[in-house]
Amino acid sequence: MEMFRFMIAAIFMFCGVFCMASAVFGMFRFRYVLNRMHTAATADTFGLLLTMIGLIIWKGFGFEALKMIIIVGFFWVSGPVSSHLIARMEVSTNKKLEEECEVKKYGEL
Amino acid sequence: MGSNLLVNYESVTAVILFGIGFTNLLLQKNLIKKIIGLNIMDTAVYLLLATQGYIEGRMAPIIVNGNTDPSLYINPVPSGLVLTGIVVSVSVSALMLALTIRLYKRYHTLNLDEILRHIQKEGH
Amino acid sequence: MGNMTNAYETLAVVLICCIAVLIVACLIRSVLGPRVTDRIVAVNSIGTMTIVIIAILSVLLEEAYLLDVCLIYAMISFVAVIVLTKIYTGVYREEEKEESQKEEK
Amino acid sequence: MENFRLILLIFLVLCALFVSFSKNLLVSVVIFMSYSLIMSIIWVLLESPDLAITEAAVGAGVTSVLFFITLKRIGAIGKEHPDEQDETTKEINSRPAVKQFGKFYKGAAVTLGAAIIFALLLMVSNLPAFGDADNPYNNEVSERYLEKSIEETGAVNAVTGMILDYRAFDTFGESCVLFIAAACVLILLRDDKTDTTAKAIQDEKFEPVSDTILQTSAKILFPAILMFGIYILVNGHLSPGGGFSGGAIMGAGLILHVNAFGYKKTQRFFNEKTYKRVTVCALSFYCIAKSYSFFTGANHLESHIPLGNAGDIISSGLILPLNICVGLVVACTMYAFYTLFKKGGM
Amino acid sequence: MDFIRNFPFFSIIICMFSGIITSVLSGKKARNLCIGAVSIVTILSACVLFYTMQTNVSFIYMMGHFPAPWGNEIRAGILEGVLATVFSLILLLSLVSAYHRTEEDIEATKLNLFYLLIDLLLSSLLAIIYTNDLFTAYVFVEINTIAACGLIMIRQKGRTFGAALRYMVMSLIGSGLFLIGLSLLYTLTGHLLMSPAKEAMAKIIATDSYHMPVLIVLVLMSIGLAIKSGLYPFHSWMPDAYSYSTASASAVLSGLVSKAYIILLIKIIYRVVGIDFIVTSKMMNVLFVFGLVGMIMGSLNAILEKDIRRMIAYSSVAQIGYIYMGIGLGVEQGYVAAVYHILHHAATKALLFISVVGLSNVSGGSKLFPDLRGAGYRHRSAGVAFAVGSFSMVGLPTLSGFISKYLFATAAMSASPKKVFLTLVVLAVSTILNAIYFIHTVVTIYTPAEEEKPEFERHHWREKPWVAFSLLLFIALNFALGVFSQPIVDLITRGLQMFG
Repeated sequence: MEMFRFMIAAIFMFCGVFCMASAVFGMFRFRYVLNRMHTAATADTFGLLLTMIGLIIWKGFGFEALKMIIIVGFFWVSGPVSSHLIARMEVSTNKKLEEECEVKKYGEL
Repeated sequence: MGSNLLVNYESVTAVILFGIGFTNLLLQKNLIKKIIGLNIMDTAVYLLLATQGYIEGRMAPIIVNGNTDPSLYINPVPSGLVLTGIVVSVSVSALMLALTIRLYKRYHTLNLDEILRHIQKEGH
Repeated sequence: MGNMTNAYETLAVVLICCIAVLIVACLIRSVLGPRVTDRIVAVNSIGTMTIVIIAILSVLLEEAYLLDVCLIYAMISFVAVIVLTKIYTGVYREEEKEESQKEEK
Repeated sequence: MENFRLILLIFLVLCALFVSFSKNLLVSVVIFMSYSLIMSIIWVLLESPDLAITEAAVGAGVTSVLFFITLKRIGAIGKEHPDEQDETTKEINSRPAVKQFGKFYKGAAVTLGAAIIFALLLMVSNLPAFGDADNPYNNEVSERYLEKSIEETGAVNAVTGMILDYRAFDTFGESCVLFIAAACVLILLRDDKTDTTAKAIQDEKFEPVSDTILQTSAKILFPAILMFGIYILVNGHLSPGGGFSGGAIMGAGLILHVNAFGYKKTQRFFNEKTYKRVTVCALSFYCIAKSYSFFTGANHLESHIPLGNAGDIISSGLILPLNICVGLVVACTMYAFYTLFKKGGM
Repeated sequence: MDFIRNFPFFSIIICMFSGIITSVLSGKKARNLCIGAVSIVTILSACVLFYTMQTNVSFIYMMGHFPAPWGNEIRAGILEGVLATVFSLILLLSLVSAYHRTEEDIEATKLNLFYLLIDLLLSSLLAIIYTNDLFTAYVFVEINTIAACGLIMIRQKGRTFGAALRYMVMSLIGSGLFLIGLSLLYTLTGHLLMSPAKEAMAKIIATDSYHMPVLIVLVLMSIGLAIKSGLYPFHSWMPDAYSYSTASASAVLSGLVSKAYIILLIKIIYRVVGIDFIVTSKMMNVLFVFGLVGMIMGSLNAILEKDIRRMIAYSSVAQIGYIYMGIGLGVEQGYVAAVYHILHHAATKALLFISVVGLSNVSGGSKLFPDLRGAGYRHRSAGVAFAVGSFSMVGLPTLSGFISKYLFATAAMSASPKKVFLTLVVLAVSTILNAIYFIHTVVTIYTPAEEEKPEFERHHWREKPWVAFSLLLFIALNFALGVFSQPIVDLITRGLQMFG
């Protein structure tokens, strides 16, 4: 039973770290800023969730698990908002945006 | 007693960071770089101080369920000192940043030598 | 139960070292990054990775109060991102206003 | 664990070198922020959670925000100009004498830095090894702080007990350092223009554009951050944290509120007058409480402050109210720093 | 435990409390509260002085319920009483004598912040004088540095920001070195309080186990404090810092602030390391040589200066050189002469800066020598005060300057032969250099100007009685230091014996 629980926790945590590694790899690999930002934001949030689930399995239920859920909850509210802010900043300040990705002006939607 | 240089990494890093921060504070012409050098110097000293307090295999100085045997916990004195020190270095860098803003508004440059030259030109 | 603890220990140490390497990679990204956005994104992901490292450490060292540090980091990187984006858009808008005034003259 | 510590330490030295050699100011500030993020992991590894929390809240959080605003006021963020020198400085720098003196100055400073590093390395090699127990400073001073901290100060967290009860005079000096730094920043950055029209125009300029996404999330997060700051503040003597870090978190919460909802809404509950009143009342209560306990201690009088039983929140005599006072002072000062740097007034 | 033992603690807390309250008061109320607090502190320190003179022992005051190595403590003896009384008296006089000038220089809304800085500066000075704990000394050294930086930049002009930033950079390097020395000292001895640290240090020196680290700690701490107090090679921030701020601020800065760090160095030498180890270590000779060079170079720079305030600032670089030369002698009388010179320099420098303000008021606000010609006649009390100050600096008998030069000479006699010759030669040369530039200025202000510039109005002392009265008090203080020098020197020697 103990070994089984260790295996599940290890799998979750490895997936979490793998997500983060893909985020960092994505940051170096993509050519355009918005793509880089996209990979970093999504993978981070997801990687955090998976690692936290692994830790909760490892630690078992208790106050630590509650705190970890709060951290994940906070991060899942604040992560997308900060990515939205960064993306809007990038769009409004990037003069050469057209050739990076086709942008529909507000009117043409 | 001679060389446990290779044993305590933290103290060696603290000393190297202190040297880097010190030369930054002295050598950099740009005011913002000077303030960052000052912060690096302060954190290096606090790292050195806190490393001395650490004892292998002991817990943080929070008394767990009433068991006050001192051989369980690390030395609380350095973390008390460093706690005070961190707030001192935050207030000092806030003051230096405010001075830099006022200097930039007056002389439009961040280079300390240029500022001092302008001051000499102004005379008494 | 004995071999379980050092199994967990090696798992945790391996994970932390990988994340530390990732942090160094993020630092290099933030140094190289051509645009300001790369720098902000790199610091944001360094913040998230610090949260993960401290969470793993807090479970490894059996100290529950370290999770408060992670929550503080989540808040701090959120506030820092807001301040930076507001500042950079403000600076950009002022530059545009200056250029438009110059064109009118 | 050994090599993990090594990776982090090498990362620190790397950060310090990158900062000193990077041309762009924003890059150096961003790297400095990650430097203090990693520093707080090292505090965790050195088993001192108090420092990790304070470094995270006060060191990484507020200092980086102040650096960003200074870069904006200095105009170093947008334009990619490393250090443009006006023509007189270029002409002066090109003169051989100045160039020669420049080299001499640079050489002297580098040798001085190298000498200090060498002397300290020599010093470090003679210090007791890392983490062994029989070093000179593991003596009866720290033993008593650990053994007697619960029965004498009532604080479960020995560090807070030491700060706010055994060595309380240092921490009182400490909050005076923050108070006097806030006074100096007030002198420098508060512009008291008498004519109200200019002030109104200026306030209008700084009012942040209302952004619904940020405001809705701030409605959820602002109370959460304040609640968490109060939790850290009130549990100062039970778990790591205490006045400084709790106050800094509440200050960060206020900064979030100003950025999301704008100055007009924040001025409804927090303006220059409340800042002055809160700081003065908190610091004078701190001063009176501490002088009472110093006076009774020195004259061996019995100070009738109950210590309460160790575990629960309302315990450990004066430490809880003192933590609350320090927290209020730190929160108001951090918010005042932000607004003074950004707008020159609350 | 008679009540008078609480007075040192009361004086520190009164200043801090009045500092906290002034942040909400208006300018005028803040000034009255500050002057009231400083006068109460002067009276309290005088009572402490008399009490310690009767009991002839330095008492320890526990801050809080816990004895020595655990809680903080203050230690007050005769020397601390003398220093506290003289410092608070000089602060009071320099505040009262130039308060109208302060109101002109500083904006009305920020006047109370000026008095806040003065209150906290005095409380940190007293805390550094009284404290018996190294880390408390570091925290109050930081308060002192920030308050001094605030005082330098209070006039909000371009020059003052540059001077304040330069001062901050140099003194933060100093306090960084002091802090790393302090933390290494804690690593070696395990104690932060000075008295238990001394026993631990004695054990270390006896077993000679950490010989190299003890020397490095001493070097770091003394270089840190030397940078902060403006010893010769690190003095570049001093002339700008002292000459651009308001009158009472520059008097307080040059007279008191740099002295606090020297007192802390003497305290570390006496209470942490012990004089006998100091004599063997070569470290004191380094300070001795820096002091000598400072005396010569400071006076030379002062001669070349055209602006009278920068000239006086450079002369205080030379006086700091005197004090470090006294400490560097490494002899008991050397410390007595150094402490006496601290008192003499604090009184005379404050007097000079205040009287220069009076002189420049009546000569169109300019501080250059040509405009000051004949200023002595236009502002009679400031002219007399400046003359007395310069003669005391030069070393005229019956004035305190002469006594301190005499004490230095006798102290040099009992030092090692090499030092005797060097000290006497350099003492003579620097006295001559002092004479050159001080007498020259006194002559210029008393030569009647050829054409009487119309706009220089004559100042009559009845307009501002307070200014004339406090200048008179300053002159009286200088004469008292000179005439009653023998009892003061005995007090200092008794104070230093119990200081260890």
